[in-house]
Amino acid sequence: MSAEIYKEIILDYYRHPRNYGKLENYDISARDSNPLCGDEIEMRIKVSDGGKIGEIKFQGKGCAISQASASMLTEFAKEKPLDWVKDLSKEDVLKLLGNPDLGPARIKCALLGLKVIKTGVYQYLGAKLEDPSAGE
Amino acid sequence: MSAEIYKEIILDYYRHPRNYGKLENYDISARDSNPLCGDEIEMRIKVSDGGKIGEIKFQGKGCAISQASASMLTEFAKEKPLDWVKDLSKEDVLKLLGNPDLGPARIKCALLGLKVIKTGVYQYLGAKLEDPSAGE
Amino acid sequence: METAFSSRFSVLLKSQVLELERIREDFPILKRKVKGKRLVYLDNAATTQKPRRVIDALVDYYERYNANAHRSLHTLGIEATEEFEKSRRGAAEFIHASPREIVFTRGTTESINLVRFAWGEDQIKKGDTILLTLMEHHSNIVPWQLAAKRSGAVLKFVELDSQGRLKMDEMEEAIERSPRLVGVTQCSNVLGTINDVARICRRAKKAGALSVVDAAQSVPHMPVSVGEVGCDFLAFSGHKMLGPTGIGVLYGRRELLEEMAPFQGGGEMIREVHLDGAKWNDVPYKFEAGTADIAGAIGLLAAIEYLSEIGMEKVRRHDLELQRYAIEALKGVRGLQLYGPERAEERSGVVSFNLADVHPHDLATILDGEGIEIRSGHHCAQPLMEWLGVSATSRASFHVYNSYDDIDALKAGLEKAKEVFGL
Amino acid sequence: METAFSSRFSVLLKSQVLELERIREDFPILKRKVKGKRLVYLDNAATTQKPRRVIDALVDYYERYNANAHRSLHTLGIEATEEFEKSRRGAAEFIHASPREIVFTRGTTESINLVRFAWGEDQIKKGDTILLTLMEHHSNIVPWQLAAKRSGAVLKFVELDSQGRLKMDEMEEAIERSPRLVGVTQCSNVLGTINDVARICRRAKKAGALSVVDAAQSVPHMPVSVGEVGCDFLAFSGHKMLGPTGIGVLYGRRELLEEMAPFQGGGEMIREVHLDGAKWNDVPYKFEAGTADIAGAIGLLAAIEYLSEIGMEKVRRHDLELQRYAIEALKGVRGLQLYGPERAEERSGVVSFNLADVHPHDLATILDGEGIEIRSGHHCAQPLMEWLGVSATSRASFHVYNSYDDIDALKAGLEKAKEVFGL
Ligand SMILES: Cc1ncc(COP(=O)(O)O)c(C=O)c1O
Ligand SMILES: Cc1ncc(COP(=O)(O)O)c(C=O)c1O
Repeated sequence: MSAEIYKEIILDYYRHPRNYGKLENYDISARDSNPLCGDEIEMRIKVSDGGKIGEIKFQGKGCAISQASASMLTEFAKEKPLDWVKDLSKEDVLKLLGNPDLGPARIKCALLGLKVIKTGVYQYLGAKLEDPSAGE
Repeated sequence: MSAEIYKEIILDYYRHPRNYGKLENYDISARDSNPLCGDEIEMRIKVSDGGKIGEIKFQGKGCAISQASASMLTEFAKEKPLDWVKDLSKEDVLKLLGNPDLGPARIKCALLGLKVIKTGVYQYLGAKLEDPSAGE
Repeated sequence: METAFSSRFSVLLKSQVLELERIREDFPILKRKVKGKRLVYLDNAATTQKPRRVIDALVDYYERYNANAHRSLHTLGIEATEEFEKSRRGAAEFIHASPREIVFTRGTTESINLVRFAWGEDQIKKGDTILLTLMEHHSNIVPWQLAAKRSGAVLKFVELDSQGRLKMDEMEEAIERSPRLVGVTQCSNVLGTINDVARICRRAKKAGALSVVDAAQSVPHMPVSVGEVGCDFLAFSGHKMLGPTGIGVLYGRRELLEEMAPFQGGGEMIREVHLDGAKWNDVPYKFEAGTADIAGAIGLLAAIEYLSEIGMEKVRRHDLELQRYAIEALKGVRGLQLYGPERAEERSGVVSFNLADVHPHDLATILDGEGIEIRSGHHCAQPLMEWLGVSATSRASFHVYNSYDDIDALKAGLEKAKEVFGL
Repeated sequence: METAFSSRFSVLLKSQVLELERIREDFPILKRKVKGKRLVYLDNAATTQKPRRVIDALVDYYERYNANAHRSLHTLGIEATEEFEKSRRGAAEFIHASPREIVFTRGTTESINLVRFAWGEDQIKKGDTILLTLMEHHSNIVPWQLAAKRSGAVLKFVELDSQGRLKMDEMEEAIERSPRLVGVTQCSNVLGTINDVARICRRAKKAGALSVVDAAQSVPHMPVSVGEVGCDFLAFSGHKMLGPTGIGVLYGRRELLEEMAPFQGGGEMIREVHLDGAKWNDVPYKFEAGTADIAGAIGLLAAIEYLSEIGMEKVRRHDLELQRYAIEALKGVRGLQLYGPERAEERSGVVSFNLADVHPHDLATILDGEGIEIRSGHHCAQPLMEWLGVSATSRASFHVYNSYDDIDALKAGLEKAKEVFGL
């Protein structure tokens, strides 16, 4: 946890977040905050035919680590099947960030986006299972 | 604070308390307990003509120190003017007990009776001051 | 004869239960003299002594990584947070709970009051019954008296048999009548009585009553698993289990904690605060407003590790041995009345008694002159005193560092007291 | 040039205010390295470091006279009780109160919650106004939100001027409208702003409103006298004034404490308990249910003695010098925005800022790499953050062991952060 974790790419995503914004037309929406530091991430996803992540956008506020990792995650997730999100791991996210040594406190910042996307997708899949009109 | 404080005389007053009991006909009544150890003393006094302590009795439960000192105090106080109680001091009580080295915790036991007699007499004198029929 | 008796037990104790000499070495205070005599500390139900490991853990925190927990992102803050949360995991493991179910409090008293405020304020209604027992400590009576006064609920106290054991049939009958809450101590701090809390909690659950177990005297002395007890809440204090003052635990079933309103308001227990309201943090943090006793939690973990290394089964067996020995020894003192169950198996390491007409405070003073520290008084259990028909008792209570020698000293002290009082 | 500037101040500091080297020697943690660098601890508003004397007081208690206080009549118990009560007298003297008016709590948060429950539950009624300020810490907001929700009272927040100072005219106007309670912090933990609490309390008293002063950041940093403040209640924490975690104080005016209902129920706060009710103990014990953090209180006394020997006027002057120096130094960092009053005299030893678009958490991480420990985040003052229009700030806060060198290190760290962020 020192200056070395602020790789060029993280700062770039922090200052120029890809997929930043709010989808008006969406199927999935989730939001979470980190009680320790107050970082916030909200994500919205439009599911495409075939159960893939069609469009995805995020909004939020917080440190470079939380905002960059959320942004990277949205790019990485695009066009992936929803089920794929289930298998997304902490390691995947750290790899996206270039494997910085974040330490126990800041790693929560890095994983906030992951928590949000998982929450949203699980809720969506859960609701579909319960929905009789889904005919499953 | 060890065995030396249990002088013969204290045990004698503990086992055979003088003035133990409850006056039916009294002018002053007061009661207190020691929150630390739960010792209790109640005293009742019949004021004689001339504002002296006529009859005085006490009841209570607790350790030898608290019960013996209360009992000794009632004997000592008999026939004394009420005002005299105001000047009664901690040292007077300890002298009655034979000046044992009680230490900070047990001294509260020794002084419980003193607290009760003072409370009762003060209340009585206070009420008389306030009582217009007393004509003062 | 007495020596033979003593040495028979001692052999058993030394070889089978605990390596007493090694353990006594761990407690710096045991080197101290009282009135020029060896310190014989037998007031463990009030508070226990601390092993060097616990003291060292506190010093280490303050000298090496003191910082506020859950607040600051710097190295010290992270280390403090990690150790603080490690303590929570340690406490959880110790009673077989999940860390999310461990709320740090000041002690048993605050733990029970937390339940009263955060659960009881909403849930206890006019006409509800709060079922307690006659052997509860004030901390499991007064909060409910206050709650009853506020809500209009009524308190009912289950009685004891002549040996000071809970009348289980009465308890079960009373539970049938669907009280809102059953509050019961796992071990009496006066009689030593161990209650079958698992059975009580099972019945309570069936009857739809909330169960609150006061484990202040059980967790320090025997293996306790909240799963086996099956309670909704369980409370204990660090300072009675070789840990520091200022720290205690409330275990609460996860679902209950989730549903409950918070207790105190402030930092840490919130997720978001706005002018017009706030969102609560996750459990257990929702119940931990303000800076916690971080050092206390860290010291508690050291105590838990120390006890765990000995093994709680062994701690219990050691207690049992001491109790058997103490009961035997005290029975030999003429004029002494013992309270509580006759069988040692039904008791934890607490022995209460009265000696003829010697008031317990006077007895404590005389024993103190011999370096022997016992508790005298009502033990924060006045309703039980009333039931026993006494205003006070003397109490000797044990922990891992106590030995047969300590009990021999107690016995000799009692004989001395008889002499002083001319008995 | 910078060196000249720094040394000019240093001379002043060393010769006139504190013997810094000697003081730094007293704090064992300052020998520690963070990331291989000298520890520069600037997170004192979150919690302070402890002098050896405080740590020794804890060790001494646990190694020499550990026992429960106010319970046992043996030598250890009497010594523990004496020291515990000596701590109460020490705390009373420190703020010029009477020992009867000193309630030991876990900290500021519990102190304020105690007022909410023991006073507020009976006294705050539907339609009442609770007057607070926009710069309150969550612990002086959330308890009142909870009380308001319960009672139907309304909260009103007094606003700040552009320098983060309380709008006193607005405050006084609001007090004229007879709120039930005025809660105000003596020093903001974010802006450093010192409020004229004496004036506010005087007005409140006139208007018949109860006054609650959050002194968490004032008592550790300047002389405070409750007589001069004229408040009804005043709260502070031991851990922010060189003392241990787990202990804090609620000062309450004697008459109020006497009239109030108790807070938690349990041992120690009662005089008598019967099955059908209880009688409360005298104040302040009525408010201290259960075993207190005895070691914590004893450690707090050691901290109070340490601070008193330095002298609180000197502590304040040292804070002022550091602040002046820090403000000067930070003004020289381009892209840095400082919050709070411009005049150092109106502030206590806290400096909050933001550096360009660098998020405070990232800044804290980069500074930590240099051994510099600052706080980043909302500082448990989210409403204030909203008012500032930021989600977080960075905060450096001082205590007696901080030096100009620490601030020079901070400044160098900020320059490094700018480099990392390409600013
Ligand atoms: C102004 C202010 N009030 C209250 C508190 C809460 O103190 P504690 O966490 O010790 O209860 C703090 C510290 O965080 C503070 O700075
Ligand atoms: C059975 C029991 N319950 C509750 C308590 C209260 O514990 P504490 O004072 O640590 O809150 C005690 C100890 O005094 C106890 O023995």
